[in-house]
Amino acid sequence: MDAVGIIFANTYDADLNELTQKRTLAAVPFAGRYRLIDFTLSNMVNSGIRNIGLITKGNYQSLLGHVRTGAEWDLDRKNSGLTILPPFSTMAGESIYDNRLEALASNFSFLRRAREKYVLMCDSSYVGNVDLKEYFDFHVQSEAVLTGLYSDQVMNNQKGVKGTTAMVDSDGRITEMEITKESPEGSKILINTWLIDRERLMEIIEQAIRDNKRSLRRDVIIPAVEKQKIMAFRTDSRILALDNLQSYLASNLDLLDKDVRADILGTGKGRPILTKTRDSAPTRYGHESKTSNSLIADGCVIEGDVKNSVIFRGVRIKKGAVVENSVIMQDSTVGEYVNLNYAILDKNVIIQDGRMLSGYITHPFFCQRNSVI
Amino acid sequence: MDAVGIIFANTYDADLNELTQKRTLAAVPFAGRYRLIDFTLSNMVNSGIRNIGLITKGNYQSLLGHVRTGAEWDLDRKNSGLTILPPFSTMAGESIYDNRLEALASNFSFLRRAREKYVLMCDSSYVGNVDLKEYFDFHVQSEAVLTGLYSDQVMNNQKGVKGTTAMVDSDGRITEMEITKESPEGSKILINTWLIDRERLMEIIEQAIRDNKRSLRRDVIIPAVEKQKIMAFRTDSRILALDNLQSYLASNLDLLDKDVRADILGTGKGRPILTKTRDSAPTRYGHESKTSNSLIADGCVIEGDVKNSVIFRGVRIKKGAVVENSVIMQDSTVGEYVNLNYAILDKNVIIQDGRMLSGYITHPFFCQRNSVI
Amino acid sequence: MERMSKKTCIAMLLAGGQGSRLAPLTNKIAKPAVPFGSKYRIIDFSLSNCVNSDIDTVGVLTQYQPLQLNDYLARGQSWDLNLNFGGLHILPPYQAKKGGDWFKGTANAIYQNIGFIERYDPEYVLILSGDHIYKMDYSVMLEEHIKNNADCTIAVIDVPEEEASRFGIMSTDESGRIVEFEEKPEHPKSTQASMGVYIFSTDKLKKYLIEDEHTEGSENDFGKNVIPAMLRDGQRMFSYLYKGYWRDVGTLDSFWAANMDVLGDVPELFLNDPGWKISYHHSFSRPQYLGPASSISNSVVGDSCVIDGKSVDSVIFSNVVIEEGACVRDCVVMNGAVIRKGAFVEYAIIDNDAVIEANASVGGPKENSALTVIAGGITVGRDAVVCPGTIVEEDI
Amino acid sequence: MERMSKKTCIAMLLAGGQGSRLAPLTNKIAKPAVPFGSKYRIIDFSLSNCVNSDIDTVGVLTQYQPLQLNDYLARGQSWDLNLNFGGLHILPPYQAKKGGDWFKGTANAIYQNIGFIERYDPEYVLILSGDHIYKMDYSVMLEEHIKNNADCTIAVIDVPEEEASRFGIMSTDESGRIVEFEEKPEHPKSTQASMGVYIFSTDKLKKYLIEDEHTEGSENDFGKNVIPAMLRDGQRMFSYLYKGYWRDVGTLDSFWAANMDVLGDVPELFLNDPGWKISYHHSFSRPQYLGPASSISNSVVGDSCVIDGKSVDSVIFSNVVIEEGACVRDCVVMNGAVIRKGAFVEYAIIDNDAVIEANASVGGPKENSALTVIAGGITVGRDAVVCPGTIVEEDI
Repeated sequence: MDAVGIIFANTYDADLNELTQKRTLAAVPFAGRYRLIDFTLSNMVNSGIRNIGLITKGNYQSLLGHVRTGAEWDLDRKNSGLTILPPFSTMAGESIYDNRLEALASNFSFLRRAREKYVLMCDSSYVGNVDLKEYFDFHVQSEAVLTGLYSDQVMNNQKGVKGTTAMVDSDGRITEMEITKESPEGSKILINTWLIDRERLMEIIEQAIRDNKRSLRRDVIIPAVEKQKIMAFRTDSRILALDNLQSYLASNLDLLDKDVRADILGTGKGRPILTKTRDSAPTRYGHESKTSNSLIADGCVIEGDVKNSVIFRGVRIKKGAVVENSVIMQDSTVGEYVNLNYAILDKNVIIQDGRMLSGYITHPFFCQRNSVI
Repeated sequence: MDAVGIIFANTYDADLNELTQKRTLAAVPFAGRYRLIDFTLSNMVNSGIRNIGLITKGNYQSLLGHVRTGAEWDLDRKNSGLTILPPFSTMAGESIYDNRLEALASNFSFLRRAREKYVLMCDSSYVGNVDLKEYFDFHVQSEAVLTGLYSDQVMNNQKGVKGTTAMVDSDGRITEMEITKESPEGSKILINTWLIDRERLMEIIEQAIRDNKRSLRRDVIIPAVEKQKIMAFRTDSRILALDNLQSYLASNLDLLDKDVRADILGTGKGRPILTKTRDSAPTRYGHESKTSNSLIADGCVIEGDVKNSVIFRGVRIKKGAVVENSVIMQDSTVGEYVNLNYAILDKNVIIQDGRMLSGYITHPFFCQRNSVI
Repeated sequence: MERMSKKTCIAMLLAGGQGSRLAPLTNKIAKPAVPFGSKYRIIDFSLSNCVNSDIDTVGVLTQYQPLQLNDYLARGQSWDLNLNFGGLHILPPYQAKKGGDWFKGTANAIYQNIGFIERYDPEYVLILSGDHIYKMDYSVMLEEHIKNNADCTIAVIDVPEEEASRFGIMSTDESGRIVEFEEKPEHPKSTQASMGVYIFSTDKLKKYLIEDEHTEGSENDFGKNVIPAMLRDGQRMFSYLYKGYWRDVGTLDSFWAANMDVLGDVPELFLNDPGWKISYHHSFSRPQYLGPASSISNSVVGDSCVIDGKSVDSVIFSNVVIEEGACVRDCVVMNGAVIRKGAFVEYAIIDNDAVIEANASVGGPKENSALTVIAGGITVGRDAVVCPGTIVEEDI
Repeated sequence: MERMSKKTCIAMLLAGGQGSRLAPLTNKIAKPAVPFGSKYRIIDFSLSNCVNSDIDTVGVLTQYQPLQLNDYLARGQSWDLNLNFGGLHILPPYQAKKGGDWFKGTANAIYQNIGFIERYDPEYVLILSGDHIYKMDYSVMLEEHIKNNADCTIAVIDVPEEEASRFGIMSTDESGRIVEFEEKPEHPKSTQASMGVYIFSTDKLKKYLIEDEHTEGSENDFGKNVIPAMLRDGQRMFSYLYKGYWRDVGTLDSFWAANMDVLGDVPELFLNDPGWKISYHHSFSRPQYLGPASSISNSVVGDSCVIDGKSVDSVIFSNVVIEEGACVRDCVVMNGAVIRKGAFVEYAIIDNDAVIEANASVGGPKENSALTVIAGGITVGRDAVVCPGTIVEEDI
């Protein structure tokens, strides 16, 4: 696939403050052992992209620690492979960009040095296992200036969270597009993924800088919809939205459904979602553990009950504890006889013996990283 | 060697503006195929340090591109190895540090997570091939709070450039220390390398932040000299200073001396200076090339004359050209019948046919990266 | 090659054994590559021991069915052994100008690779066998070796008297110096049994390997030939008593038993030890999914498993499927095995990719049956019954 | 292993040959590992061709003196072939349950590694020999193979008529389909000579390898057995005419000549080609130093050399020392060789680490002498004279 990939590691839309205080959006943990970036990176690699730039802004230590050399995705190449594009690189100088256009301008030299004909730009705020080759072929054949991506199966997107919507005609051409908190009747939710000719993108960026434009969507794409051929491609894959905490919990728990799991984690599709490995021991279950409808990673010790939950690596659930409808992240400990319901524990949380913590599906109970309750 | 290494990639003293406009000091090319960081990294690795943090500030794309995963230094480990510490990490928040104390404070968590007992801190503004093990043993045996490093053979240091000097008694104890542009009679030039207990360093940083101190040398070390045991260790190795362009040229040309070259590049010492590899072809000489007393890297095509010069990778010197007393960096081209004397060409410079460019040993002629003359 | 001058100690890991007593598990793979403990392979323990003991140069001598083992070892990066100078190197048999030889015995295998040892010019060579499960700090043994100014140090464990005649048995004086060594003696004079872990001073190792190679009739074996020859010559040979966890997994029964050691509230073989990490090569996997009908008690379960049945006192490897209503008890269920609805499996080893069809019954209670083994890739048909103690190598 | 589903085409590189006609250069190393062109080894060309042709999975079959070759290939990272799925894999001979075999012929070597091929389930297999110097885009040949719906495509070069009887010669019809193949024919019917580069469709390759293995008396060789058998059966066999640079380096003379191709203002073998990079494994080195008395004309010079003498029309490898007053002319001076003060060396190959002492004289003018060769590690003593055409394998 003759395209260079650009991944924006930061969020410009989603409202996941709780999880992104100490990490960039792309580094948010998901589905027991992944980070959001894993889905975008794996989709790109699985469709044959071999040159990827990862645009970061701030708080990217945990992201760097996760992707490291890119070896897990076979991206630790001598040339190309994975390039981390931190702030302050070149053209735009000393400002820390707060939109995609500035971010691209700051990394103009990366685009210039790339040899691929096309550029695929992706956000990190959606999770899906998408065949990007189909999408790419559609773009090339349609001879569009830009092609976006949408799915009819976007799950858990929330009202009141900003997103891109578009009206798409029967040929796949976008006739109207807006940034809105409510999707208009009949509109499609675009997942902030765009294919464009690389030279064209470079011209657009240079022009936009000269014209003092700031937003790729608002100032560049939307005004172009009327005049130019902007297309949208429909993927058959499900897309899980992560608009806010409620949506984050729901999207995790949706993976307990066999079909969703097979779709997103790519069982048997030949499109594996790859992630950083860790030398975890196998998960050990005690004499009295009870388990039901749960996704459980490696390195855990489960001595209590786990039901309808997603458990990350290295979690310990002690005797008598009952965990339901919850997401427990890496290396957290749930003490004896604790009760958790609709809870999200970030990494390394310790819940002491006997506590009872319960949120509701629309209002999950959230515990910050490293906290002790 | 039970120490974690910290390398400051930026200069806080040297006056090498010409070479550091688009790159951090540590990424400045040297000696035909190296960058300054290679010497510090290799010294650390050769003495058994396996956990190194590289503190960067701005302009670090070319540094990242050079060290990449650290594989050339066997530092691409699953745990520890080489950690890039970009700005904005943790404690000190959003400011871009402009001194070592702030830089350390910003990367406090790296120090905290390290398991080694000692910390070795190095600057990138000196070049040498130093046995750090001897230095380490001296520090441990002397039970000093801090131990600095000096050499009696510091070459090419310039008057009028800021540096650290100290009076050292016969036991190696520092009795006076100052930051100065002129070395006092009998004083030693410290090369901004310090060994200290890791826990102790962490305490010092925390205290300094509370007391609003800003400079490690000025506000912490110098005031401690009177009260505490601050030692200095003398290495037998030569040290090449890179205080300014004149000093940079002289230090490059000093490598044409057999003894200096053997010392600095470590011939037969078992302390190789490692650097990034590049798939260059062997250097090819034309039918009429003339060469004398020069250091020449791989991938060059030499058809003219080269005398008393240092030629980097991929340089082309065309027929009839005469290059003397010069440093020609990577991928530059010297056209036919060009005359160069006391010139420094940065990377990718093109000198067109017939030009004559000449500086003097105290005032080298400098050509910026990518320029065409 | 001019690099770091030399290594203090390198390891040579003998991974060429066929492991025929472990058949059918070793039908297609070398014994060191046999999966163990849900996520590991047998060789992971020796390799991780090396790395945890600060030995960063390991030659792995292969000969039998090495394809899977080679792939598994890959570039050594799983154990942080992907170094430019040092690291993990696979040493297969080869042909030289004067022709080629398979490795004839343990000593001959090392002899043929003296060139590899010389490259790193180590003062000491650690010889390992790569088919035991143990967590040992070789650096402590090396310290002892150096302190004793020894020519050879042999690691030993204390075995029960009645088992001593199965091992190479050491008699030592009060300083730990070996005065006698007997290979599988009828009347053992001590209970100190060789673990097959040796440290040699390099010059002595080379001297005796070369001598052994020129000794007519030698089996070129460390235990049978080299060690006795050194003892005869009065070399300084010491024993090093190891007291930690150690299991020979040379037979199906001992393999099963060692796997069971990872179970329990305080497992005998503690795999989560942050101070002594066992590293392994990761193949692609997903989190495990436990269905609504699942019931798991005192078991470990590997990645990518989908379990909606019952597991009691068992070690479940990766990619295993246990359907609703199926039950495994006292079992080792290896990678990719499938246990269909209503099947019942007790006290058995189910090798990789075997399938137990619906309502089949395999094995019997541990208390009064022998171990049952279903070989890799075998299908046990619907409603079939496999009697306890059977080793099934064809579909039934 | 569940990963990317499969590979379209993988390469199998036969690197087991002893290369005895290249002795003494191949006394201690396999032919593909012989250094070439100052910074390379012979095998770099085939490997780089693979990578430049987008083939990212290469099995390298080794057998003869593989230690240096294995180290050189290391983890494949030098050619960007260190992949989790695919990449470079070394395939040595091995023992299986039923015993072990050395590779008997080229076809048998591939036969013994069918398991490796099956893992990647490729549609096509590219067979290479790893002992030629050439820059070839296999992807173009593969396109042809697919377009022709061929079972096998054989790369050929046009050779002078008088040399044709040294090669396997193809006769083709106007569509390029091979109608006849003769191994070293006395009266060649064409000048299309096989380069030993084959693309097979995988199913046909497996079929004919298995048949060949069961054919009594077969030498298990592609050229002698497999290709003729396929032709007899009327399989779709095509030739692919390659017109670029190609050199056989099977003899000392041809090895010398191919090295000389890197010289000149416009070298025949252009190594600086950014569009077809030849990658190689880097060992530690420094920039070269040219002394005040140095004089270098029409030569290439490798890293870490210290040259204060004269080099004319020569290829100097790495770590070479040429002292003041010494002169080499029309020479291939290999890694680590030392030419002392006043020595004069003409039309010769000086193998690795050989030393020519002061004032010695080696070889004679190219115009009227035969090639002289000094074997690796040999010392030619002070004032000694080595007559042209000698192959020196002992110190003199």
